[in-house]
Amino acid sequence: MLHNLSPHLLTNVSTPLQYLSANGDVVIEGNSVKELPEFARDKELMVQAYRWMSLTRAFDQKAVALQRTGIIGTYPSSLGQEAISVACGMALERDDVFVPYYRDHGGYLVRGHSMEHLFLYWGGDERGSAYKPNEGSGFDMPICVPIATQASHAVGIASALKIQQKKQAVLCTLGDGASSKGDFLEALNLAGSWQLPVVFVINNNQWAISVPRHIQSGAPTLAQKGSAAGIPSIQVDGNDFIAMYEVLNEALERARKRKGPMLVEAISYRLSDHTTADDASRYRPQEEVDEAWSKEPSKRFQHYIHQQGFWDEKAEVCWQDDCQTQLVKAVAAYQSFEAEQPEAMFDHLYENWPTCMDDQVIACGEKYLRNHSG
Amino acid sequence: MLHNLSPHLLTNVSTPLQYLSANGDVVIEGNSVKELPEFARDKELMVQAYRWMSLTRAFDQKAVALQRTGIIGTYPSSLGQEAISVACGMALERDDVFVPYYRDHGGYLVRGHSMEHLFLYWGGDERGSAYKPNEGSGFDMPICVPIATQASHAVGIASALKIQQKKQAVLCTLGDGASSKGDFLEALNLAGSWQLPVVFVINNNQWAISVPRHIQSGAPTLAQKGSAAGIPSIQVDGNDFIAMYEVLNEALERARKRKGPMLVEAISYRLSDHTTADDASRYRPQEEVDEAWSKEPSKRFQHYIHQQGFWDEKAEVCWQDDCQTQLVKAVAAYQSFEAEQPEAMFDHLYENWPTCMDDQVIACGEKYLRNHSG
Amino acid sequence: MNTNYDHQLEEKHNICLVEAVNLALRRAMLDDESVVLLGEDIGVNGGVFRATDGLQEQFGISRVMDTPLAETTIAGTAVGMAVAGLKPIAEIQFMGFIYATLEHLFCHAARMRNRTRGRLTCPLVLRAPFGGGIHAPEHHSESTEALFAHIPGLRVVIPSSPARAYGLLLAAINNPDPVIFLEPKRLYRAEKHEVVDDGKALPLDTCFTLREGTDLTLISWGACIKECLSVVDGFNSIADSGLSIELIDLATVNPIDFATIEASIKKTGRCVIVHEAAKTCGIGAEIAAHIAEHLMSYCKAPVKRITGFDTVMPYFRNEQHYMITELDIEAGIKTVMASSF
Amino acid sequence: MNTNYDHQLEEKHNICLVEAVNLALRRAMLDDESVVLLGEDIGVNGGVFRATDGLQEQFGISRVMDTPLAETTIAGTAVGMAVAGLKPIAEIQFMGFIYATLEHLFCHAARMRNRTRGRLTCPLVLRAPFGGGIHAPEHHSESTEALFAHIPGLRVVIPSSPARAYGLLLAAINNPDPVIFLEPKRLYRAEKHEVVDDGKALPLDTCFTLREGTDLTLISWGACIKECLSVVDGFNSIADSGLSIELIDLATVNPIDFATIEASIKKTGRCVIVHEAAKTCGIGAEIAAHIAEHLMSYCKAPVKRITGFDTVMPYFRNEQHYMITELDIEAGIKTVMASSF
Ligand SMILES: Cc1ncc(C[n+]2csc(CCOP(=O)(O)OP(=O)(O)O)c2C)c(N)n1
Ligand SMILES: Cc1ncc(C[n+]2csc(CCOP(=O)(O)OP(=O)(O)O)c2C)c(N)n1
Ligand SMILES: [Mg+2]
Ligand SMILES: [Mg+2]
Repeated sequence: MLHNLSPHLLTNVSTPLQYLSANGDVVIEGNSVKELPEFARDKELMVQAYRWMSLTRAFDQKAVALQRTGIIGTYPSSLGQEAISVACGMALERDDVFVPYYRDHGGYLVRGHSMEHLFLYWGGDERGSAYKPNEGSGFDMPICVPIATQASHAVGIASALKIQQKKQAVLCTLGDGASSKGDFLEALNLAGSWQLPVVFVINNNQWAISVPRHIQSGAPTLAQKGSAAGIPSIQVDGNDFIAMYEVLNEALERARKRKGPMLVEAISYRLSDHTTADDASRYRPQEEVDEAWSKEPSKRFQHYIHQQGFWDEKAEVCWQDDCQTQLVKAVAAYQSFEAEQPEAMFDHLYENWPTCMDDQVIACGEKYLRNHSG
Repeated sequence: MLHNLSPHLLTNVSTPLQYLSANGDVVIEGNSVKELPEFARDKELMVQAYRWMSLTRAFDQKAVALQRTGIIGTYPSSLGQEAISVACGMALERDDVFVPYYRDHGGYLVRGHSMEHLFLYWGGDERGSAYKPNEGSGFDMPICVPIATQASHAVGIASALKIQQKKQAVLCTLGDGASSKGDFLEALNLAGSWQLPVVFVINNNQWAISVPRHIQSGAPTLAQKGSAAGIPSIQVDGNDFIAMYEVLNEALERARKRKGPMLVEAISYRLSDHTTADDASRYRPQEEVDEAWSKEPSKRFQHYIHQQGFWDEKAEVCWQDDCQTQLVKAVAAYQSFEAEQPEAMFDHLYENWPTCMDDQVIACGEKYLRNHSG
Repeated sequence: MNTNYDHQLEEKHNICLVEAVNLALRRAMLDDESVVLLGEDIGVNGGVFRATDGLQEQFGISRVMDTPLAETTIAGTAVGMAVAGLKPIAEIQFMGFIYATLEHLFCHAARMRNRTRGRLTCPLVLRAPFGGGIHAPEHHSESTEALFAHIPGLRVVIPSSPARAYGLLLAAINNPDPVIFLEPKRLYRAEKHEVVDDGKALPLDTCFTLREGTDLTLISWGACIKECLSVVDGFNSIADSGLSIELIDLATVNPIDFATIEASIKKTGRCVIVHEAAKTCGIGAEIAAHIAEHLMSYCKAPVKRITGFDTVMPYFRNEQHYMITELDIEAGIKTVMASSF
Repeated sequence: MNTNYDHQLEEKHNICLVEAVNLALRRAMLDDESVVLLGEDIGVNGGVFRATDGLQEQFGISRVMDTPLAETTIAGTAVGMAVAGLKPIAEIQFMGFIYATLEHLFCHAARMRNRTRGRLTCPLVLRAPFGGGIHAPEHHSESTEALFAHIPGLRVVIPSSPARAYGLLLAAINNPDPVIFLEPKRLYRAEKHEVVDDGKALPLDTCFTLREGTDLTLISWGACIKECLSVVDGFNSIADSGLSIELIDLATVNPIDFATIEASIKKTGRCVIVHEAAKTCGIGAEIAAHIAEHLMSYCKAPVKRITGFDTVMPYFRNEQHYMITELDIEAGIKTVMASSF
């Protein structure tokens, strides 16, 4: 049970909800070890969570390597924020709707989006977003490049679900930078006014490219932005999978039960450059990054499952191998996609084709011939 | 002294700051009469305030009458919200900058904008905004029609003042409806982040045309929106001139001393239709309006100054006469403005005239002749 | 809930343009429960122009939704609703307040199908009253349809009569892709025409040839059609004017039905285009450019655009000096008739 | 603070376009302390393209301000600053994120002078990199300059070389009215040219005739000037091409310097317009329309537009099929040369 669900209490929470300390030990509260949620004793679930987190990390490493060799384009690593996105993916039910942002590789993977389609997307191919997720509702949203605009879509989808009297919830993620944009603030306000079944998760990784958290807002917490819209809001240690998973489960369950929206501010840190096109050493000190490494989610969680006896060295080696195998296969699958025909740019613009554009399709074909003959 | 200036306390204020009860008696706190701010004993100031409020009301009545007879266009009355706007005008110093919204006739009048220019504006003539206020800073902003966009201008002006190391403050008003628009929310956030010398005043008159306050936001108070931007925020009885004036003075003084921004939610009620083009009986019950009449600011304040011995029936009659005289003069002055020449639409588009537009000016002249000969 | 409503179905109505909009909305909501409305003041108040009058009463607050004052969210929410299987019809109170919606319309509504290679679609309609001539305050008179026409993936549709308002709005709602539906508010209550409430949509992407003629092709859309019709009927009916003018209502201003325009200009050899919007990069520019590229050898005289000036619409006291009159159109037609290469 | 900086004044620099932008910004900030910069990542990071590199270090955080991630506010704040006597230069990181600024640019920046009959003015510059061809993600390749060109009160300026970037940016900053300054990011680091840091502005509202010729007028702007130059120099230098082409860089894409264009077309009788933006209602439409109205009797052949398709720019794997190449321009010129009425 989430203890502090009144909006009033939630925004006055002075420390983010946390179960695992930085090294992976369960935190001490008062004189004793803090009581864990029940699911934290579920070996299968915990192992699954760890696998998704480390697969996400392996995927990130591979993607960065592919970018360096020109096989895909600019890529935003999620290094150090895997717990947030994986918890999102795992807390969602099949029919819920995921409205992620571009750093949510983990969530996409958990939702059943294939790695080759993710590579396709980052390789500059629209078909990367054409793939129907294995277990998704069928309308998980594609990556949304204009920051924070997905928040409006999330409230729209949530409103549709409510009108259609469906029982699903919507989960929308965004960054700390995105929390300054009017789209998000207006969407929060609408979610509060219309009491929509939507959960917002801010991945507060402390940076928006080179802009630090303190320039984004004078507010002590970003969670407060939810309270100002009449939405229960909570700060959570985003590097603690157990805390994230607990809160997201509750928040989504509330939403599914039509008890209204929630906002979760997940405190984390962007260990990588913003994207492969960025050089973070220009604007932030290495010490800050080093310090953040000591709190990263994956090692912490690995320690926990080791301690619980859910995992060991051997399992780790096997799984890392497995990840690499999956990745090699996915890269091969990605590379086997031939580029679309030039005329594909017209194929999905309109369902009902305006015949006045026939000329342009012909011109496109001629252009191809002109530029590719000889 | 404002007692509750910590952001934390301010947003938890459960009742708006108030000195005068609905009938104009000083409110009782505990067993005794609430202690008034010193200025409330200043006869001249209090009489001045009352005069501005009742002049504003007389102006409103005249403007509505002028609209009904086709002498000006659509007009938004400020009936019942005079205390807010007059307090704004009076709390501002000469060099401060006023960034009002369209219902701020009172503030404009106090700032020295002439009535004939206000009529000009509402009569559909750009020169209504060309007038340099008598006592203003020279860049009081004109009426801003796209809701809430003036909030961004206010932070821009505040930022300029800070950069220029000037000591003025900026005061920006808006409606409860406007508080939902991204422009305002983003501007608040910037004001908090950059610690700008700006005070925002929400005239929460409970309605945005036909949309009631509870649809605007699920938040219990609109003041909370300030807290979510790290800005001290307070709810005030907007029909109580004394409370409004106290808070605005403090807020502006803080801003001038570069102690950062503030947000004031002024609780009031729109006693009139939204504008002369609206019919509020379509969407709100007469009982609600009747009930609101019992709390209106002008009668309440009149009662107070009567009680204090600052004002009497005779003064009232004189002043009402005076208002009418001023208004008759202003209407005459307004009506003596001949319309601008047709080509005036090009005169202020660019300082450096693009000669390629010469043709259009010529065409405009020809068009006039064509349409106005015979 | 108006229980008598069903009896009126398929009846003829003698109504004005805004009532035709209302009728089409009502019809669409009756026929398809996925149609929902959202916007400012569209509920109890029925819209500031009464376009949604009575619809919340009839269909309930879950299908006719007043929003907070937030245009960005109105558009963005409509995108989300459309993706999730509804057919949202969003109202922007005046076109002058549409700019906050553009990011969502340009970046998302126009692209969702293409971005996902058809996996997700965005069948929304965004309605807004537009144009001047009603003595309104600043920002209540804009005609910036060309902004939308420049963005691939959006359809922009403008009716010019009650019947076309009814039929084109139904077509917009049926259309599986986003449609910007701009309503000439100067015509909202200008005239009553007969409209049959038969639920039949008119075709999109098609001009309407309102008058046939052989000497000159006059192209316009929206409120200006009123003056064009009157001028054309004047010329065509006066035997000794010696002039026969073809009047084309563009109706879908993007994508443009150039086939109809080409056929007409090949016949007449002369073309005048009328629009209230500013001249530079307006829709008139696209039509004239198309003629310059493809039809000049059929032309007997230069093309002429009669448009708004490249200036801010004056406040209402002087807006008459901006608005296009019958005399302006007449004069333009005479100039083109008198000129040749 | 680079104390050596003063010694470099008036020196010649061999720099690329983005460095010229940086040089102009630095020069303007040195010469006028009311010039301030605001935007995302423009401070310590120096902008994602390094256009503002070193400026925060040199001029301090009160003149080079990182903003929260909020484009609407970047524009609106710039409006307020400009009204209050500063000369704000706002950066929008990519043109694809400019749409949230439009309400402020269209409703306020473009109108403040007119609205107040000259009492208040709005001398802001809004800079944004634009255009495709750099293998960037979605929304990082847009060319929607025509949207701004349609709005009276805005100037839209686009440089196509380091020297013009320097001189036109200074002109934009000096200009007492708002200027949208769009930087062709494909040219940011394409070539280094000599730029003299003399603080001299180039004129606005003026085309630059980059090559003189007698047979055909080629009009373009921004990044496409690169391919145009190469094609024109090819034709003009090959004796047996028999062709002499005049190349005009539009530079200020609104208001358009039609005087220069008219003179050229009266001389050559043929015109090709090249732009990367979508065709419909692009700037090319305005130029072609102007020709259709005023210059057809001087034309020996139809006008031709070589433009982007009316489609979303494909993601980068296929963006080549959208981008205009030298071969496309060559072919277009040959077609127009071969045709006549
Ligand atoms: C509207 C908009 N403005 C600017 C950008 C460019 N941009 C891409 S990511 C980014 C920073 C986002 O920071 P944050 O929201 O904190 O997410 P993070 O990348 O840190 O996960 C910016 C400015 C954009 N994509 N969209
Ligand atoms: C951006 C924008 N959207 C819509 C409108 C139309 N409109 C004018 S006033 C108004 C209601 C404003 O309500 P509120 O902010 O509460 O101020 P009030 O009129 O109640 O004083 C609306 C929707 C507008 N002017 N600007
Ligand atoms: Mg971040
Ligand atoms: Mg209100």
